[in-house]
Amino acid sequence: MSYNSAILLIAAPLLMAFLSFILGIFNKRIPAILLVLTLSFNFYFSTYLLTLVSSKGVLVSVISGFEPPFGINLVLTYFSLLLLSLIYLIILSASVVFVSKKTDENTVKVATLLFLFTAAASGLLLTGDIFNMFVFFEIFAVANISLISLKKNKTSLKGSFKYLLLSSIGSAFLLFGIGMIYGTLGTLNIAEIGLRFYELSPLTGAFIFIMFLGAILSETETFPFNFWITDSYKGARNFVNILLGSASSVAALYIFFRLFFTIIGYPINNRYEFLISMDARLIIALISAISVIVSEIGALSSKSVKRILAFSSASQMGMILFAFSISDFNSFSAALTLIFNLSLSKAILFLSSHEIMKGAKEKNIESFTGGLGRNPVFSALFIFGSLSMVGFPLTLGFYGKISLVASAVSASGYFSILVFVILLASAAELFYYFRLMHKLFVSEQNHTEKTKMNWFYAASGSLLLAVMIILALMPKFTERIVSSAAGDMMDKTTYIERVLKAEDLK
Amino acid sequence: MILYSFLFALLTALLSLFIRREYNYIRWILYSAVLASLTFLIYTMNGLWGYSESFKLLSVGSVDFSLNFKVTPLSWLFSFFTTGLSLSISLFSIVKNRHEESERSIGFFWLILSVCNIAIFLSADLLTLFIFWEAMTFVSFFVISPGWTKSFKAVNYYFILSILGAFAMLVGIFFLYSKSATFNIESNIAQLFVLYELNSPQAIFITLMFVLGFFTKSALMPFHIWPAEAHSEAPDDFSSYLSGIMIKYGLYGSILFLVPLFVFISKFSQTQPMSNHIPLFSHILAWVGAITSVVATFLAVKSNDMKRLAAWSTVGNIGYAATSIFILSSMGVAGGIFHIINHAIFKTAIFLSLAAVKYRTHEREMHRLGGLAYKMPVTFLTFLLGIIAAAGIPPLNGYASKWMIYQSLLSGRFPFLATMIFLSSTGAFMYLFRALHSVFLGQLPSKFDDVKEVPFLMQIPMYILMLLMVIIGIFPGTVLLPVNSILKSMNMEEIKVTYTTMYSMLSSVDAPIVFLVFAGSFAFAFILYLIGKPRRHVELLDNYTAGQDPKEFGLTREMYHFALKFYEPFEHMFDKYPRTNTKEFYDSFERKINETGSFIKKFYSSSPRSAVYIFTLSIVLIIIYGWLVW
Amino acid sequence: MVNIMLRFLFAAFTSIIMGLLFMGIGRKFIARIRRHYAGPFYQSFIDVIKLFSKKSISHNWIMDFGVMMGFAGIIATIIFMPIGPFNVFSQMQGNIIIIIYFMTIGYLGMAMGVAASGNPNATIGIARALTLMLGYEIPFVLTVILLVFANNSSLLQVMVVNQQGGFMEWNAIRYPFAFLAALIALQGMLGEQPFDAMIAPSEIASGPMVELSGKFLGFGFLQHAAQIFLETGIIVNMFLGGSQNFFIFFAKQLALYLLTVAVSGIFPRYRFEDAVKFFWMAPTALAAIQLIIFII
Amino acid sequence: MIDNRLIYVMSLLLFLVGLYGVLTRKNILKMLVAVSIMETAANIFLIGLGYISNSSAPILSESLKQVNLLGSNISDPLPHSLVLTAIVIGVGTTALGIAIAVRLYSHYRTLNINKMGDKDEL
Repeated sequence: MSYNSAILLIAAPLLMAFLSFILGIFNKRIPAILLVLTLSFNFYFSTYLLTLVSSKGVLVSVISGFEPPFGINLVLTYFSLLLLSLIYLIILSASVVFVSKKTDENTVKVATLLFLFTAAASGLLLTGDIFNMFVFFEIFAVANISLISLKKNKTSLKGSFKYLLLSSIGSAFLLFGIGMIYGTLGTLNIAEIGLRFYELSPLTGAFIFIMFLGAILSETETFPFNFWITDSYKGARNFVNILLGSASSVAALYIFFRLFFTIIGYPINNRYEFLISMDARLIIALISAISVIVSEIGALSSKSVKRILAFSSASQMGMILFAFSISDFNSFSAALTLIFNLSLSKAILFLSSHEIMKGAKEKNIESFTGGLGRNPVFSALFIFGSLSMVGFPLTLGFYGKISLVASAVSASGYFSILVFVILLASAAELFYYFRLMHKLFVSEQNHTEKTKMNWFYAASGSLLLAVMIILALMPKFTERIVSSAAGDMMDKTTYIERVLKAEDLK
Repeated sequence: MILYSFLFALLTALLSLFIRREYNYIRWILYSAVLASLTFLIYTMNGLWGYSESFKLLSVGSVDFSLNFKVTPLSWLFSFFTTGLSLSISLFSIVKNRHEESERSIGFFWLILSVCNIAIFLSADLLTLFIFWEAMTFVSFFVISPGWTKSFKAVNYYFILSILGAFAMLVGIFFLYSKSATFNIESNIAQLFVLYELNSPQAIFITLMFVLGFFTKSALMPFHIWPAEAHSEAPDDFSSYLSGIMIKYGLYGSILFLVPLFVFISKFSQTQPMSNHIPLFSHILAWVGAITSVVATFLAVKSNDMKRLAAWSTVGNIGYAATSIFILSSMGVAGGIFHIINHAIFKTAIFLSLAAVKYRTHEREMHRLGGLAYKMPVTFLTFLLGIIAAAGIPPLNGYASKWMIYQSLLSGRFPFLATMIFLSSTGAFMYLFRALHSVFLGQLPSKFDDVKEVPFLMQIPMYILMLLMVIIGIFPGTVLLPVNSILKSMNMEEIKVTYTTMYSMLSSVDAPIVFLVFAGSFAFAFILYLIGKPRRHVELLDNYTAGQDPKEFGLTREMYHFALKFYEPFEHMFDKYPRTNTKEFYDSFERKINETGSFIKKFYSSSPRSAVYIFTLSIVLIIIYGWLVW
Repeated sequence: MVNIMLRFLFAAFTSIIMGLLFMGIGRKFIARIRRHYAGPFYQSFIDVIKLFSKKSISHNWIMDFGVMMGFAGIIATIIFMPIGPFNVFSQMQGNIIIIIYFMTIGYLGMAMGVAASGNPNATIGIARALTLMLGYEIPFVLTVILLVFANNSSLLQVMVVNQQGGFMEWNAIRYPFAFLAALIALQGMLGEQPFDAMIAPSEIASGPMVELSGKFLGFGFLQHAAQIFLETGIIVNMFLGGSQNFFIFFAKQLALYLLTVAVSGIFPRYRFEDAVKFFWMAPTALAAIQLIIFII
Repeated sequence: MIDNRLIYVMSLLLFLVGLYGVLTRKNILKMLVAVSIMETAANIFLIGLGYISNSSAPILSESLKQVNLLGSNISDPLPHSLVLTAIVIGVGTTALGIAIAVRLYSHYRTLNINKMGDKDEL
């Protein structure tokens, strides 16, 4: 298979979405199996493309013969494929969790939604066209909202309705921004927009910047725009939590990068600068720092475990956005490490906390009591996940946080002050994670039965844990991945060149 | 070699998790064996100054993570003594933890902690130091609070303060790193010195970050509240580790990083303000140490919980050591290091004897105890020698280091510091005697009539510690000669000392003579005692009661034990003055955060409309900002 | 070795004998002030011998041990103090810091012994004594620090040498405020009125002494005698120029002791927390003022 | 003749109308309508971009094939197709919103959004 069949990554899940609807009539297990198979294929194929890209550089897959900048094309960069593989891995583990559930009348629909989710995520990360990105963005939001509302209780419905409102307004903003770009530059190709963005007046640039901010910040769970998170996370089903907390966040971060850096920013002196009439980096850094603080404080006083994890997810996203706002090679490396840490460990946390709290009436901190005795495997998973999350030395989170501090301090200016604030706030994070872990160690007087082991959960959790440990303990491997991806992020020029002269490179 | 031994210890810890609960003692014997081999390994490294090991980890962005270990006189002395002491504590724990419920996690994490402990002392650069510092903080959480609700509340102060301090230190490290592009300690000190000359405020900020990191860990003002909480609620045998060993990391860091820096400044700086021939900054830190010791002393006098009292005493002693270190003279630094080692020994002894008391009686409130000396003589003797050393009474090890501290304070002309140290030292005698009386002397409550001495295996570490206190008291040179090589490696003037005699500018002390004088006087008194008419033994309750029969008004032994509110009139002396309660301050801070948190939480779960409101508002704000900038 | 032992015994016996003698004279003196009769000046010797030959009770071995340790501590301290021209050891001639710390052994031993007797009156007395100690140590230490600075040595012998040549060279004249502070501290150290709340006979039945009988009380007597000798000796060495002649030295000590006795004869008893407050106010201020004057 | 700028202003006004609706309406369905209005505003904005005064529709006819494309006066066809897509997506979103609204109604027995901000299980 050549890289030109990259469209398969989008097409296969879409096709399967239809197929599973039909086949689901005969047997409800079939869609589930198809789901796992498709995701395995997608994961394999994306890693194959990743190796291809790492040797050949950025590749462009032209669709239906329209050369860029015309038509729709898929751009395969190291960065996007890396994140895509990560997303596939997460969806795979989430769907393993999903498969383990008993089948009911909803199974087929949910499988379809998961296919849709996969297709939308692939499209978002691969497309080289901004309007196409908008389309996938909407499909992605629709898939998310439907997944959240699956549980049909008050909280999930309220959460999904909030999400719907915010993302609809956001998409209107995005549409305005895209329209602005098209009206002024006359193109929709990301590479070409990126090439010619400086032609716009700084004021127009600032307008587009604000439109994009409004569009994306609710997806990246950043504070003033993220009021959907607690209800959504709390109300949603477990595998949806994994998808929301890990896969959606990664996708949102990718969009954030493309919109703000590939399109608006310009790498000057090894650092992205924004040629618009306001200090964009300051705004992003400020918003993300505020987001970190607010979510940490919110998490600190929460009792419900899912809510705590939701807030923590928001604060981690804030930290990654802060790393983005520093916008040099070091900070991108830090951001990538943090992204890996966030997605893998958050998935593990959701998964294992669900198992630990199984059978408890109130799903709050108290239901963690005595977890280690009841459910040693998942408690151990939870402990590993949260240690990585809070940055226990020599885990991914530790590397991420430390290198974030290093890059922020060397960037000096307001970043070094903000990073201090962020560090102080993340002490709160440590506190509530340790509070949860402490509950696991509490031994109960009445020895409760050991919870029945769910092997699907265990398999999916240990898969994620294995990836995390490999990343943390294989320095060469991780170093190569992170530095090539960060290098790819810094290298806007190559991206533009490769896309716009795609035919020369065939 | 160092790294492999660490991995070996970690592996043992991991494997020991699979030992069944009935065979707890096997696990602890295993740990003791590992600690013994680690102690031996460190012992063999004596003299291999400069031996280093490096292990490369990930490099993210511009930061190369790697573990670097190096053996220096300073690191050797600290790691050897701490590991040896943890070995003796682990001997104690073999029996103590046989029937402990949450013992599995305690042991597992404790062994990891011991590895972190050695690694902190052996680390050759700031990043390695930070890595193990952080690991130590995280892991110690689970040992202080192994699933106990009460100790969880206590550990919070420790944990949050330590984490904030560690983060401050992290910021300091990376500020320096962004200037010097290396984590090496010496070059960073040099870099910071240069920064002092060029950009003084920034340099002071960086130093302050390090100071925060070290002081939170060593519980100096205003972070002095955590030991009383954490040390008293931790598992009893672990309290001795916490108080004897772990609280010293901050002072170790100060000796490693701050002292050379300040010495540099006092020698070469043209721009920094000086007072008493030392940099003003350092002088202030010395004052912080002295104030800490006084405050801790007064708080110790007030406490009725024996472990809490011992914890406050720890804070007080840390205060002396800090004062002594920060006056920067050779004598002061040597005295500080000496006192740290001595304190590790006698405080371990004190906490172990308290753990033994609690092991037999399950009581911690001092007024419920009493008279245990008649039942547990070895424990009593350990405690007695411990408090003699702690109060700095000759001829045990405590007085030797205190003598050095006074000499350095007096020869450096710090009269008021010396007075404060003296005040807290006398106060130390006061509250330590109270503990001695309330726990071991006076009337024995009838419920403890069947109490026995602890098992022999638990006595072994007590014997070892008593022996150590006496030997170091008689031959202070056993510690002071290695301390001298530390001074040499830090390019400081060596102090004049032999195995038996300590010299200062003001006077000299021959420790064996001090011991012999004491022994001689005692012999003299004993002869007099023999000359007198032989005494008659009388039951303890057969006592002077102003002529009344105790049985008549229902006097019990518990009632005849004067222990509660021992120094109450003294406490009331300060009633008139407004009191600042640090703990209350931290608690109110926590309440504020929780209130804010509830507010945020409420907002998050309110109706969808408010979400849209805030969304719109924020966009408008950003637009307004853009407008203003434009 | 034998030489040192002989010196040791000499110092010990001198202190006991002179201390008992001072006690006897003090009793006479106070009787004159209060216009009543007292026994002969050697009454204390008789008391001690009588006590040692009487039968006594003890509650446990810690009591025996503690009482002996209390006496041994004071004796050991005296070994380090220059007695006139006489020093037991040639190189450690009155290291003041060692002396201060050695004195604590005596307190600890006595406190431990009487606490082991199990009588709350004794323990209350000890608690008072220790609290009071926190009071008078502060002014005393300040004066010690002053003299250490002034002589650039912490040896009493050096201080004595620096005061030779007429009484105008005495530290008492040079540093009058500090001398005053030291005198007040001495009053507290000796436990004389107004600072005798710890032995308050009518209130807590003589405090620490309540359970002592026979030779234990004898040890208490001896300890007090040695303590009088020791503490007056320290002040004499520090402020009154010591002496090269034993008799002048003893005379100075006696004069100091009679001064404290005279003061105690005319003052009522302080509550001990008030005493602590007083110690932290007046004498501390005096000593601090002297120290600041010296530094400036 | 219509000025393009007029269209832009119109669309902006429409957008603000939609926003006002979202912020002030209590009924969920009305809020959804307001959201739809906002999306419509964006669509109109897009359409306006492709509009050139007095141009003809971009339909490929015989006459158009001959002339130079640059010189001809046809409006830009691309925004039209974009808007078509956007409308389809908007319909999907609205449908989903209405579905959720129905579910919410079955829970709360009301469509008033102010009565949904219950502070359960904080």
